[in-house]
Amino acid sequence: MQTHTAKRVEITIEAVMQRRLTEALESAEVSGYTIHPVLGGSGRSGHWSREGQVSRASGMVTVVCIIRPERLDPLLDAAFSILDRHIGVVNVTDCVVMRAERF
Amino acid sequence: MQTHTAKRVEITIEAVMQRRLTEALESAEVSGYTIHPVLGGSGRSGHWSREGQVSRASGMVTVVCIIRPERLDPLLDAAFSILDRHIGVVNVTDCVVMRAERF
Amino acid sequence: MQTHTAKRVEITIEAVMQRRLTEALESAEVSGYTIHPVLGGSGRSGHWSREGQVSRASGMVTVVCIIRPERLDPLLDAAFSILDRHIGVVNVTDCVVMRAERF
Amino acid sequence: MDTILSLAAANLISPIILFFALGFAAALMRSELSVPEAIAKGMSLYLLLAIGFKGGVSLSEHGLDARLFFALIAGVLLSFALPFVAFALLRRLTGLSVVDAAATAAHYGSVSIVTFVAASTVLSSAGIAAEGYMVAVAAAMEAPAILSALWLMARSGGGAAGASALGPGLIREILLNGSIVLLIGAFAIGAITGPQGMAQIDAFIVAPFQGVLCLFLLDMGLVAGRGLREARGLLRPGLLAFGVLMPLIGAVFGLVTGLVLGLSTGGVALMMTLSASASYIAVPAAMRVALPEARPAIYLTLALGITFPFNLTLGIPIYMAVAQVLTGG
Amino acid sequence: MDTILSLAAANLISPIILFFALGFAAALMRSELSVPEAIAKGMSLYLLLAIGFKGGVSLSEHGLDARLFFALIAGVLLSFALPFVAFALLRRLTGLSVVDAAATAAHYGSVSIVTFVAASTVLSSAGIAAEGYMVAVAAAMEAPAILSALWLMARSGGGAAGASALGPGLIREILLNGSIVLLIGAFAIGAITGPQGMAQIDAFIVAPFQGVLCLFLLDMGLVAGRGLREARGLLRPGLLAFGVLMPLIGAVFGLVTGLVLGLSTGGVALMMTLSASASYIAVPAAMRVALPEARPAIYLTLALGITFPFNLTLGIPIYMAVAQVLTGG
Amino acid sequence: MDTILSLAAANLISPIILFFALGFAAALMRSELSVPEAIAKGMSLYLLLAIGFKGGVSLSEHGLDARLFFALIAGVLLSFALPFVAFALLRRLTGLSVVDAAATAAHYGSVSIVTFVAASTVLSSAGIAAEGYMVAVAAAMEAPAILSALWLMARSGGGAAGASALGPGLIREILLNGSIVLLIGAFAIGAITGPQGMAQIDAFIVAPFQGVLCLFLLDMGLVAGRGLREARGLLRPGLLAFGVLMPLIGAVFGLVTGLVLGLSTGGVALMMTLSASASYIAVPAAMRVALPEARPAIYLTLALGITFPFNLTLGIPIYMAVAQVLTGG
Ligand SMILES: Nc1ncnc2c1ncn2[C@@H]1O[C@H](COP(=O)(O)O)[C@@H](O)[C@H]1O
Ligand SMILES: Nc1ncnc2c1ncn2[C@@H]1O[C@H](COP(=O)(O)O)[C@@H](O)[C@H]1O
Ligand SMILES: Nc1ncnc2c1ncn2[C@@H]1O[C@H](COP(=O)(O)O)[C@@H](O)[C@H]1O
Ligand code: NA
Ligand code: NA
Ligand code: NA
Repeated sequence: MQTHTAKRVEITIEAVMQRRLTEALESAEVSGYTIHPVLGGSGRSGHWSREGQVSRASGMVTVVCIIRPERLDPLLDAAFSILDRHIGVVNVTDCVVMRAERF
Repeated sequence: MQTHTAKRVEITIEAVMQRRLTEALESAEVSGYTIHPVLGGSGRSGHWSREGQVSRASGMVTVVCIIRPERLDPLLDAAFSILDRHIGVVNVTDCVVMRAERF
Repeated sequence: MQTHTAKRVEITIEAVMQRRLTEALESAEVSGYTIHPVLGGSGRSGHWSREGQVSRASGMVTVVCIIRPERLDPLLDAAFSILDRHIGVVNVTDCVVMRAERF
Repeated sequence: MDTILSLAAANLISPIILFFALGFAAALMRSELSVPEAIAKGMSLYLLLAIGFKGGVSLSEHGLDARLFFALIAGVLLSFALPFVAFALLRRLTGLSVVDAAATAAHYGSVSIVTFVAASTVLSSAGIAAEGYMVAVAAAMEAPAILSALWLMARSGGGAAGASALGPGLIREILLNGSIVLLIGAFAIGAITGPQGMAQIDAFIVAPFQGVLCLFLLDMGLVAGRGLREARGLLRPGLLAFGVLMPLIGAVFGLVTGLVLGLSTGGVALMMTLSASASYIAVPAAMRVALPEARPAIYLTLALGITFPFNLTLGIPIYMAVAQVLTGG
Repeated sequence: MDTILSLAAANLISPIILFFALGFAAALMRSELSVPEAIAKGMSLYLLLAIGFKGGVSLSEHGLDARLFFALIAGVLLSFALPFVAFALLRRLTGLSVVDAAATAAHYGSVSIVTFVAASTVLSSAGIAAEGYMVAVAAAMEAPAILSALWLMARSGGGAAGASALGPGLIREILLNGSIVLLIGAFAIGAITGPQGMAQIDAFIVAPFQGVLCLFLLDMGLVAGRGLREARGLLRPGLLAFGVLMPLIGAVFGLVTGLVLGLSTGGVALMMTLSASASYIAVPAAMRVALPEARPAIYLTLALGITFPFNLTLGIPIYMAVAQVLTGG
Repeated sequence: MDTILSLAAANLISPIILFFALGFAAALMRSELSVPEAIAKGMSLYLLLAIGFKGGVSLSEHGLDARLFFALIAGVLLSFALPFVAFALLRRLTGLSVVDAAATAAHYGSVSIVTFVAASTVLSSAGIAAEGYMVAVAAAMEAPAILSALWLMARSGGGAAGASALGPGLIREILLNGSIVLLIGAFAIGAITGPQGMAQIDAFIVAPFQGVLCLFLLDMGLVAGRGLREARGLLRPGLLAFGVLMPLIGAVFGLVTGLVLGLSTGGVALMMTLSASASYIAVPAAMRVALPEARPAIYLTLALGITFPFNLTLGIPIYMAVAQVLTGG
């Protein structure tokens, strides 16, 4: 099967910032992404978990974007414009995709 | 620790097609996979989200399969036999695994 | 944007073992991880799914850790000390991260 | 006509309609108010269990009736027939492709159980009795329309794909879908255990029913409003007109059927409501499998964003009033 | 014997049994009907809160009783002892490995709170009173069986692993598991606030109780049926026989205990039910941690797919009838 | 004083307080007992719908009252003013940074609807009436405090960031947050449909209310206890003192306002409760967006781990008793 290289960007961010992040992605013309729920985690700001958390207001989500390699920089600029003051992590992996016209 | 190279295949597909996809995987002798929920996303067919969606009937899931590299092609054939007419995306990443006898 | 190489470790494990795993990770000084829910899956011990499972007691979760490459071995040792007798899978992918001081 | 309108107006200020309107308005104003998916699904299980059980108990009280069988057959035939009417109307009023029109037509041949529940509630508030077995008719009307839609596709040359999707897997999924199984199962249990069974669980399924329906319709309003807001670009006048005309046409079919069957006033009103309503759970899922090229944004927005609110607010009181006038009830 | 059978038959057509049967049948027919996990968990919290609170209020009405302490001790001893009986029976009837047999034995020493809830409901429908503190006995019987199973493993040489897993972490998890804490906590609150507290919340915990139990048992039927369907290959005749014999043997132990303690008719029936029932929540979770080599498909299918339906349909009416005959109640 | 204390003691043994205490204790003992997130959210929707609707019906029964408008304005002013008091107190008692102090102050200017619900329940159990429109006052007090906190930040030089975050997006999110929309919407529906609407849904929103509140407070106890356990390192004596003093100071502001407005005994008690309570849903979410540098562990632990339990157990009976004494009610 014909394959194409692409980047898989995984952004874990506070749920309250989700809409702002996806709006920023869309204005950077990244229109394909998938959002996964997060049950809990740990980082520099400590532990949290969906069941034990002090407020239902918090919580995080993970946004995964598959993009063409040349679109990586605008995507990261958009993501960090939102992540800047907020907690969250980003990682980028090389991947291959099949139906390239989709990305 | 002894490591082995493998492929990580990530398939995001409509929830109504999940059973058909896993049956196709199993008939291609891919018997290991993990299914993750999806909260929402965006693509060529527009946005959707689990809370705001027009029908509870829809929604997507992500299926992750770790396989030996030589099993990739049959897996992709099986996946695309289902994905063909449906919305969804697939990406493949190189990874390493430890207990190779499991895959 | 300045990037750094890192490892993305993905561990799928029974939910009842989650606390023991994260405690082992923390004692191996891995303090950053994110936990994702799992809807179902299949492996050598057969199928299961969150809706159809025989007991609500079971179920799995996926723990994702992004770490500096040199921390991989202690992490894997910690993980396998828990995984040893239990079902579950681990895979490791190369990735890049931006704000390296976080990892 | 005057009575019909004043009845409709009275209906509009009941809590169930107003909670639906609240959800609808909140969604249009982009409030983040939302009902968790599990709660919405839990409430829909509750409503199905309660309405099915009540229907069964009422059947056990009034005894079996040959009309039950005729009503079932009539329901199945209506569900088969209405998609053809809807398809023809869509091709006339709108520029929809064949696949979009066929998929939409399937929704209007099938039924919305929540619309049925709302109509039953309004009827019983008004003290109008209906045949308990109408619940079974509702269940029987869910699936046949799907076959009509696939047949419409096949006739237009798109059949290969649709027909191949309609394997035994899909047929079993449609016939044994959760709503049908629970509705029919609860109906059977109600019929078996009768008033004695009712005495054991009425504090759960009767007293709080309308309140649960309020919370459920709040969520329906949110979902319908969000769908409408996102798909507003698609809603050309032709589609809008279809969304309001088709339920009225369906209701006429239901009216004639109800009168021919000799149903009670309430039964006629329910038959009209079923024919007028459009599915938004079972049929969309089947369409995603069998006709994935059809656009959900079209059929869901029509069924849930236009026809459901129309039936809930104006349709049901109109159908009730017409049934009362024509059955002399 | 005749009375026993006719009582059992009457019990079989109550809504709670029939909703369980509906779920079971739907699962066997592979319907996609399902109850969201959060709703199922919410209902189980409700049932625990309600049954615990009611037990506590009843205790506060009848005053403390020395038998409470004897009953608690007896319950703990039964829970310790029954796994040995179960283990011996399993080794005789089936070809299970030591670890599978030990893990399964733990389930049968412990209890199923839902079976207890169903029995309490049937008793109170029949107007048979029982000691309120039986709720506390149920909680006391959850955990001891787990220790017996680990001891059985250790004796067979598999102990190192099991014992190492049984750190203070696991013991705390078992003793403070959610069901025990809520059951005992609600029992204590019921005992403290008494009939006054009951007056404040009875519309929530008494009136709708049986209805909620119907919906809950629908889900249990779905889960049990699915488990049975997936594990049908494992169910050799020996295992099947164990799944029906063991509850009857357990019930005899419970019967003797209840008679020796001098419990009321209802109390004896509940003691029999507890001894006959098998855990399917707390014990499986503990076994996954402590004996991961044991196969859940074996012990869950037995406890939930065979013994639970057996107790719900035939067991409870038999235990009730036997208790009535032997206590002259 | 004596009456106040004995009233407080009586309040402590009600089921709702005891279920909260059960959850709190279970969390401190690290039990895994938990309520699924969807169930907790579902119950909070229920409580908002019920309390809003009841307030609206009561308004429709007693007619509009000019005091409604004055009470709304007074509520808004209190919500604006209290953060300044809280900020000054925090800077005096604790070593918190400006941003942590400002964010915490916002929580104490805003309100906790659950505390309001608990106070309403205790009042109605005691047979003390209150103005139905206090529900609308509660809604009006949610948001203004957020603006005060951002202004406090701006004045301290941290304003650029905060102000930029306060775009139209955030303002809309705050004003149309789910709780406000549902509370006000249900209030309006109650006011429109009046006692007739109430008759239709009271079996859902009145009878089971206290029972649902018990289960809800069990979860609040679990969440508060877990928060407190994890953040115990942060809780210096100064913070602890603030968590208890600030509600008392707020209550005094509420008391004066209530007396000046000429509210009934119940109305004064509710105004005190609102002023004394601290938000833990709407304000934390707004602070994560607008002041992400502020530490949630500080403000949530104070609002939910200290002030909420204080108000629930001691605060509400004190406010009630004071209101009774000073209004001669
Ligand atoms: N190294 C990591 N690997 C995976 N997830 C992480 C990592 N660090 C942080 N996270 C996630 O990001 C959240 C916030 O992290 P932090 O900003 O470090 O407190 C955590 O709760 C985790 O869910
Ligand atoms: N580039 C992408 N990266 C990640 N997920 C995507 C991407 N494109 C599509 N998706 C997911 O696949 C779903 C359907 O996409 P589409 O078929 O393009 O409408 C979307 O709702 C997303 O969840
Ligand atoms: N090859 C695989 N790829 C992805 N997930 C797997 C794989 N093998 C096992 N799993 C996951 O791990 C669980 C237990 O696997 P096992 O121990 O093989 O029964 C399965 O239910 C899956 O969720
Ligand atoms: Na129809
Ligand atoms: Na037992
Ligand atoms: Na306040």
